[in-house]
Amino acid sequence: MSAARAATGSTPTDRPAAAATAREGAAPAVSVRDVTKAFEGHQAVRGVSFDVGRTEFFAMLGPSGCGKTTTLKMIAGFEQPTSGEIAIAGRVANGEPPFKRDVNTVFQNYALFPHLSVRDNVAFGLRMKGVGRRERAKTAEEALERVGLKGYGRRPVPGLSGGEQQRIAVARALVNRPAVLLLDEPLGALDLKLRQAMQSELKQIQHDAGIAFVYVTHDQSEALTMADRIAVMHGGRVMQIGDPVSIYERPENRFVADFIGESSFLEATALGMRGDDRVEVELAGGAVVCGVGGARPRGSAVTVAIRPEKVRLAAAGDDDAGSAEENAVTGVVTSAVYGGSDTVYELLAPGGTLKARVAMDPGQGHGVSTYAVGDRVCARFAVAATVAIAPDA
Amino acid sequence: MSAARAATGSTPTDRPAAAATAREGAAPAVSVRDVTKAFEGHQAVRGVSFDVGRTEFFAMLGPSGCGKTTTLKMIAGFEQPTSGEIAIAGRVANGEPPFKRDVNTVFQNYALFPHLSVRDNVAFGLRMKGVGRRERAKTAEEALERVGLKGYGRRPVPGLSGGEQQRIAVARALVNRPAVLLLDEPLGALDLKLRQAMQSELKQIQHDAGIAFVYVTHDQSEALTMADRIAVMHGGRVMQIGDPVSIYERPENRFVADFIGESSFLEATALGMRGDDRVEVELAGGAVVCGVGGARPRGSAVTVAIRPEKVRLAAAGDDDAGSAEENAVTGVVTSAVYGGSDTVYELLAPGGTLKARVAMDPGQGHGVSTYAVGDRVCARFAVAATVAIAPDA
Amino acid sequence: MSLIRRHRWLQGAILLGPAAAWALAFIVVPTVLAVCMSFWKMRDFRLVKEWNLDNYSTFLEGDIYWRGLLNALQNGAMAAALAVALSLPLAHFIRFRVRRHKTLFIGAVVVALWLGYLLRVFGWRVLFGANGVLNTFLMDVGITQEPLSFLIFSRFAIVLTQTQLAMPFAFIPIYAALERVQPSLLQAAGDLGARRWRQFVSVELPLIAPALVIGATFAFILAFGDYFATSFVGPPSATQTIGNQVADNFRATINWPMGAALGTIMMLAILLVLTLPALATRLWRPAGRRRRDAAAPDTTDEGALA
Amino acid sequence: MSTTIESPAPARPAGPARPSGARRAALALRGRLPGLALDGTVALIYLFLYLPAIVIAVYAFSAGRTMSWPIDGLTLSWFETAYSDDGLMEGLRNTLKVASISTVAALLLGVPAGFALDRFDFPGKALFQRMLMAPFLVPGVVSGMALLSLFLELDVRLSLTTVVITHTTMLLGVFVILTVVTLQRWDRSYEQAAMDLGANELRTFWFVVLPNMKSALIGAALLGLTVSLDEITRTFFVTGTDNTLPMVVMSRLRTELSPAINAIGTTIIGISLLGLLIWSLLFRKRGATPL
Amino acid sequence: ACGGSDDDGAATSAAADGGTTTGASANASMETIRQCPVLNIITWEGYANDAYVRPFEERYGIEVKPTYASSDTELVAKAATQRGAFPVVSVNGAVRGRQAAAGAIQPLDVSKLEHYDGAPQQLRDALVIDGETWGTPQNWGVNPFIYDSSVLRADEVTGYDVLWNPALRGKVSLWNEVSLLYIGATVLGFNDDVFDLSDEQLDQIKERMLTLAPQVRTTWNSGGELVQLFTNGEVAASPGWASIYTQLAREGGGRFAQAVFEDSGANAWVDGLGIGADISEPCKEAAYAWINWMTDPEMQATLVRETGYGPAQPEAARFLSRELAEESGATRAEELLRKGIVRVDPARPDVYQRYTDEIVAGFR
Ligand SMILES: Nc1ncnc2c1ncn2[C@@H]1O[C@H](COP(=O)(O)OP(=O)(O)OP(=O)(O)O)[C@@H](O)[C@H]1O
Ligand SMILES: Nc1ncnc2c1ncn2[C@@H]1O[C@H](COP(=O)(O)OP(=O)(O)OP(=O)(O)O)[C@@H](O)[C@H]1O
Ligand SMILES: NCCCCNCCCN
Ligand SMILES: [Mg+2]
Ligand SMILES: [Mg+2]
Repeated sequence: MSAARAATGSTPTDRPAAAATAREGAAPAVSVRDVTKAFEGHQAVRGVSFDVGRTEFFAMLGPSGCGKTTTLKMIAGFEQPTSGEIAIAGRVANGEPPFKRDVNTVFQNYALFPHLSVRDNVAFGLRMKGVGRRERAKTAEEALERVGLKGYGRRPVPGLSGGEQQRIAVARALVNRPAVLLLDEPLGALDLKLRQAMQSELKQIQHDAGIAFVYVTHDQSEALTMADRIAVMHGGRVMQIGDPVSIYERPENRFVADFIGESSFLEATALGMRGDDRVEVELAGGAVVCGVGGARPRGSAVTVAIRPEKVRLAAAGDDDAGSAEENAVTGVVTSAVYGGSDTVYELLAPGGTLKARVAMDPGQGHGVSTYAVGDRVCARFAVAATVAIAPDA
Repeated sequence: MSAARAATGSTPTDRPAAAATAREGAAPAVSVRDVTKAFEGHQAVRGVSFDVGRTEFFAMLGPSGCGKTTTLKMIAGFEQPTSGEIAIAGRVANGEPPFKRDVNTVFQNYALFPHLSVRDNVAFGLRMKGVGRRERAKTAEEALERVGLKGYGRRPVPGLSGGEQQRIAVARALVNRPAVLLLDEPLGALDLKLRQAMQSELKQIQHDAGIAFVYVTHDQSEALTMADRIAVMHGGRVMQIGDPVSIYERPENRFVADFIGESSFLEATALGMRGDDRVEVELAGGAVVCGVGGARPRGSAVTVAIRPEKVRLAAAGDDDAGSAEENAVTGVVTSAVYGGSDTVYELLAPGGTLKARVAMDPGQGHGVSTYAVGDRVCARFAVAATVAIAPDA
Repeated sequence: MSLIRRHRWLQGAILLGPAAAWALAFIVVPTVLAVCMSFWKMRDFRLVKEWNLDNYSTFLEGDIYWRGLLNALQNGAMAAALAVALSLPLAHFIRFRVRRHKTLFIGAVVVALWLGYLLRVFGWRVLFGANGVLNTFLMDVGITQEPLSFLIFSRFAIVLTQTQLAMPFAFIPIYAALERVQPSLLQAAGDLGARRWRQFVSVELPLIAPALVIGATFAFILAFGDYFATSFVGPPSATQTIGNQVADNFRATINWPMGAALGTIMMLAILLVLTLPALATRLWRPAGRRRRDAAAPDTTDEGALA
Repeated sequence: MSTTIESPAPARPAGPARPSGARRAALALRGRLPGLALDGTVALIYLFLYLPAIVIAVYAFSAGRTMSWPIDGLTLSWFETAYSDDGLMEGLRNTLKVASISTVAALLLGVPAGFALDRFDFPGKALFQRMLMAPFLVPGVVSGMALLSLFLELDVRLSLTTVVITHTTMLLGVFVILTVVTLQRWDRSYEQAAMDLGANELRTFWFVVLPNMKSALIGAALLGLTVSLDEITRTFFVTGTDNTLPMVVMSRLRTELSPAINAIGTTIIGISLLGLLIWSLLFRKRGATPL
Repeated sequence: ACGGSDDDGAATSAAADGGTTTGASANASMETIRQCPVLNIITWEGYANDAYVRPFEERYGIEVKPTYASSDTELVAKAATQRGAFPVVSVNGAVRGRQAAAGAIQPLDVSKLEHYDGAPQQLRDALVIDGETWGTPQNWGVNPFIYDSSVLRADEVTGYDVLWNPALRGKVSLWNEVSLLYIGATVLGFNDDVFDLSDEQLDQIKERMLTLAPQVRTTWNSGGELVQLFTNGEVAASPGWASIYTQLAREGGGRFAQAVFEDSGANAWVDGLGIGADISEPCKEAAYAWINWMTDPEMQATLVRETGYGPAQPEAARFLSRELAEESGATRAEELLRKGIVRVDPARPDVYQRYTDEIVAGFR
């Protein structure tokens, strides 16, 4: 709860008047205020708040079962919040059925109508609005062209490939010119290459359409590459909201640090501050390192998170001391796994296991591991890349 | 066909006598000889040959529909080859029903029996062999323990998580001590974190059991990290067989270069050889680069493949010349995508689009793109990391 | 919120209302009425609503009614067993061996019904008669000297015709359940060393067990209540089935209350027979919990029967 | 009837250099035996299902009046007799009328009810479902008897209407259950998609749910027609002076046993089989099974 | 015989111009009759053949719709459960009491029956209870014993004892009907009042009849069924009806023979025409028209030709060949019926039915 509130960084929910004011003028495309959802005693969503800008690409990221779909469904109107408020383009939408909301959804499994042709699928929303047959067909064809499926109109839906279906689902939603497009893991079923292609395509479509996207995914790299802002969710709560860089570089808690990319966690004790936002800690094994973080009482437990790809390795030597800008720790290699473009080493280091993802030296042709299991190595990582967080936060 | 044959690097199929000899002594766990499979006119598998060593972890990797499952099914005995021969542990198995073959399968969807408890699932093979109830239960419990599911024996199968089901499927197969375990995308349905955890677990199990694994996947990183050897398939053919490093570093054709990891392809014309295995080419845009490859007639078309992560970038300057060991090309940045641990740039370069995946400088804290769209940059990549292949091979 | 609730409740009522009203008028009321009638009596061929237990005591005393009930139960049991036994290989074949034109194979099972029940029964009679195709053939070839008399007007003939009558109805649920059994499960069994027969017994059968029960139940009910086949091809002794006796009390002797009493007894018998397999299925699955697995027909199928 | 039966791959001719060839051929045959046994069993089962029909068809073309073997020459005259027999033709018309009206009525009542049962929970729901199935599950004599009791009590004149009521009652529960079962397998996200695209509940049902239930409904209707067309036990109780074909056939079988009846039966089954053939050829691609 | 009986000439023309009523009243009654939408008749098969129905329909311009009952009991039950549905109800000696008691039929207005007096007294009496006339006679018959002459010699067939003849082992069929009891009664000599047998007598009959079990191949319920059983070689002997024999004689090529046990208690019967209860006035008019139509001597002759049964109007003999007149006993009704047991309602129909069922259930 507190994490979620802190994360929103906008109007606190206990001041509804202020929220009302915010709605005038350019209200956010979607505004979710302290929303909870309980299913038969099970709390699927526990006090989630965020705003999505009018042309923002907003991602909801989190592991399976964290409440992403449920939140999206409440925005779409398929579920009603147990408490809290949802506004779409400044208008409170609680209680409104889906067909009255100015949002459209691209479903996880696409949910294309199997009994209709591609064109009739795309034209469905227009038909419901009472648009004439001719115009419907024309608009639908245009929409299909926009997603690169010109000439697909007459085809039946079953038998189309995943990528094609995905694009039709997008066209079907966009043709209604909604204020917000909701997408629930739209690329989950596609294979890697196709997924990557569709990612840039969707990004382009969002840009061209100039509307808000709320994009649900459990794939962090997808969220990082596509989104303007990301809400990281866990257990029905928002753990952190921010742009990709800040989410990745400055995780606020262990969950985010671990879920987004990889992190090694070293246990430490706070020693004191060094400057405004740098904290000096002593690792459980003895070494002193420095990281980014707020004030901590001296002696309190701190966890230090470091991304494997921020770690450089060198053979352990005499000058294995850190500097003001760089930490250094010595450890023993316990495993080395070749992964094509890089090798991942695990070191037994003070405070825990430290992972290092060592990219092939671009200047070097073949990927041969430099260090063997048992080698003592010195790991160096920038103070700016070291994040001090509360343990188990 | 030719690619497949060349790729096997073992007994040619038109000399069965030699193959027969090979069977004596330590015959391969699985030997697939020139196997084809036609479904009602559609050729699903077109002359595939490979051997799998007795304790080898062998991966079949390829895009959807390339014939992986079909090949696996022929090894298991669920399908019969249209032509060609399959031998298991040195014994020709064509025509033999699955229940007579010394192989077991972990199915793509696990295919656990929903009407049986976890233990009865695992004990099924033993029951078929006529092993007594007591011993069955004991052996099954041991197998469950081995896959980390001690105490799950009495549970019903429906309702177990994907990871649990996956491990039960493995236990159910292993309990029969087959010579070969066949696994058809066993991790396809799991999410990233779980998939990674299961990957190392499976690898461990294979190692402990000391038997051959034939592992089907369309996830290249899975194949690269797990397999001893990989057969890359495409359109029913084997495109290349080799260990992960050679598959990754020395793709033999464009398909492999593109499917395994990422590659940029630059169009070029052969100029001449430089040493035994280096070929010098002129890119379509003018620059001369050198890459790994066999002899090419001067003036013939060549495609040069370069992995994005092998490319280093620097602001374009005066000394943008290559060296004997390093190529250099100048290009204009057309896109830059932030991806957490790295940034991917696309350059308009001579011969085509050149991608560069630039890892965050480990010494640097925040991921900020160094170059902007429109910048002229110099891309450098090692000659050893440049592969010359036939165009459209 | 509460308004929406009520609104939704109203929606349900509108959708359900007509069927519920129909059910009340033509299921509940007639059943209650029939049960009431079984406690009334006829006087001078007119219904008199005086409550009494005479019909039931007549049933208990009348040897012939017991025989009628037993005949019907026996018919039902035989037909159920045979209809399921024949449906299984057929369903298995269509599910796992037929690739194209499944519709044709399935449809052919149902279309066999369209000849009409009477003509089908009659066809058997013609086929098996003393001058029928079979006997003529057997005698011409010299296998028999006299027409075989057990072929018709016999228990054998009843079992045969009723099995045929009931088979499509047993087939439908069994096939539907089998359609939901993934071939990979059988492959897995084969992979684990089960020969075809064991695959069938150890995997296929348990997976469709509930549907077998449903199919057997359909077949049982049809043969249990049937009396045309018995009177057309059965021996005289078998013409007395409880179904026949119900009909006769209405169409012949005009003793509606007696007919209603026998009908009520039939209902009770069916209820008993229906609950037995439900109990058995519950015991069959030691895993206990009722669950919707891949192969089991939906719980509503079971629920409707249980 | 070009049908394909899955069979093991044809045995390859064993190459001369392979001593294992003969053994492999034997293996292949042994592997195929259980399959062949099954094929044979299935052929016998279909024969069993169709023997009466074959017999009836043979005698429909037989010139003689009595149905003994061998037949006395061939004729088409029984078909002529049948088609000009007012009683039979009226019976046929009545049967089709009853079957189609009761099927449609049961669909109109049952599909919305099944829909509601899928969506709404209320106390006694399971009981209600069971109650609806009762007329189908209880032997025909019993439900016929119960309905006749009602009609007698209310002094309702027996007619085709009472027959329609009886048949509708019999089919109602089946259709409700079929609807519920179909909807349980139906992915709700299609409905959500429709609503998301601006369709209210009613239009969602009409434009999306119903079209997708089509094959299930066709299956239900076929089942309904099948059951209704052949219904005698219930009809017997509640029929008035207008008779359905089975009732006419029954009364004819009791008296003259005219081969014209064979001609009618042969016509019905002939047309059905033809229809089935056309249907399965037309819908082969989709693989849609009506049941 | 009172007045109102038509002279010969009028009767002859009845079929042609609709009876002897004067033109005006005929028109009036025609008008009324046409208001009856359908004339529903419940009767035995054979009593509503096209030969009588078609010309009637043409004459009166209304549709006749027969419903056939397959047994006496069904005749009672159908008329009783569908009161008001059938303006014309076949009434016979064995069911008149039950039909009347169940309220299925109403007493006739004899004055509207044009040919009532033409029927022999004995036939008319068979359909009268306590002075109320419930039906007018239409046909009568003495049920023959039918057998396959290749199995039995004519001289062996002298009475129902023949059923026990070893040559008939497994070749006998019996009518599944209470007449079984009358056969047993005849064999046991209980001829006094077969319609009111005591329980002891019934028990004895049952016991005796059950000794037939090895002889009996099957029972039959309808005439057509017995014809099939004979022609298909399933059975070689059975008590039957004249109409069945007529059919067998036509199809069996002389293989089948019949015997009428005139002196040892053959079953005899009288079928008549009655009017259903609770019917509309126009339909009642139409019903009377039908009754008069069917009892017209010329139509009676047609009926004889169609069914082989004796005509209730001896007059019919005039329209029949001498042979047929002789065979059908057209002019000998009273004499023949006196020898047989003319069926009337049993005193305890339900008990009789139960004994019948028990006997049948004991065969094999
Ligand atoms: N209709 C429902 N009834 C009961 N529980 C539900 C319902 N829908 C969702 N839940 C539960 O709420 C929690 C959140 O579900 P939700 O579908 O929102 O997760 P998610 O983040 O979308 O996960 P995924 O990535 O697996 O789609 C889960 O524990 C789920 O089991
Ligand atoms: N039983 C079959 N009948 C007809 N075609 C088939 C059959 N099985 C597979 N195919 C076809 O053979 C080709 C190869 O199929 P296969 O299942 O082996 O692919 P795959 O490599 O396993 O793909 P995926 O990754 O999607 O599982 C496909 O084009 C497929 O459609
Ligand atoms: N085919 C007409 C049959 C008529 C038989 N009547 C018998 C009456 C016995 N009571
Ligand atoms: Mg979800
Ligand atoms: Mg596959």
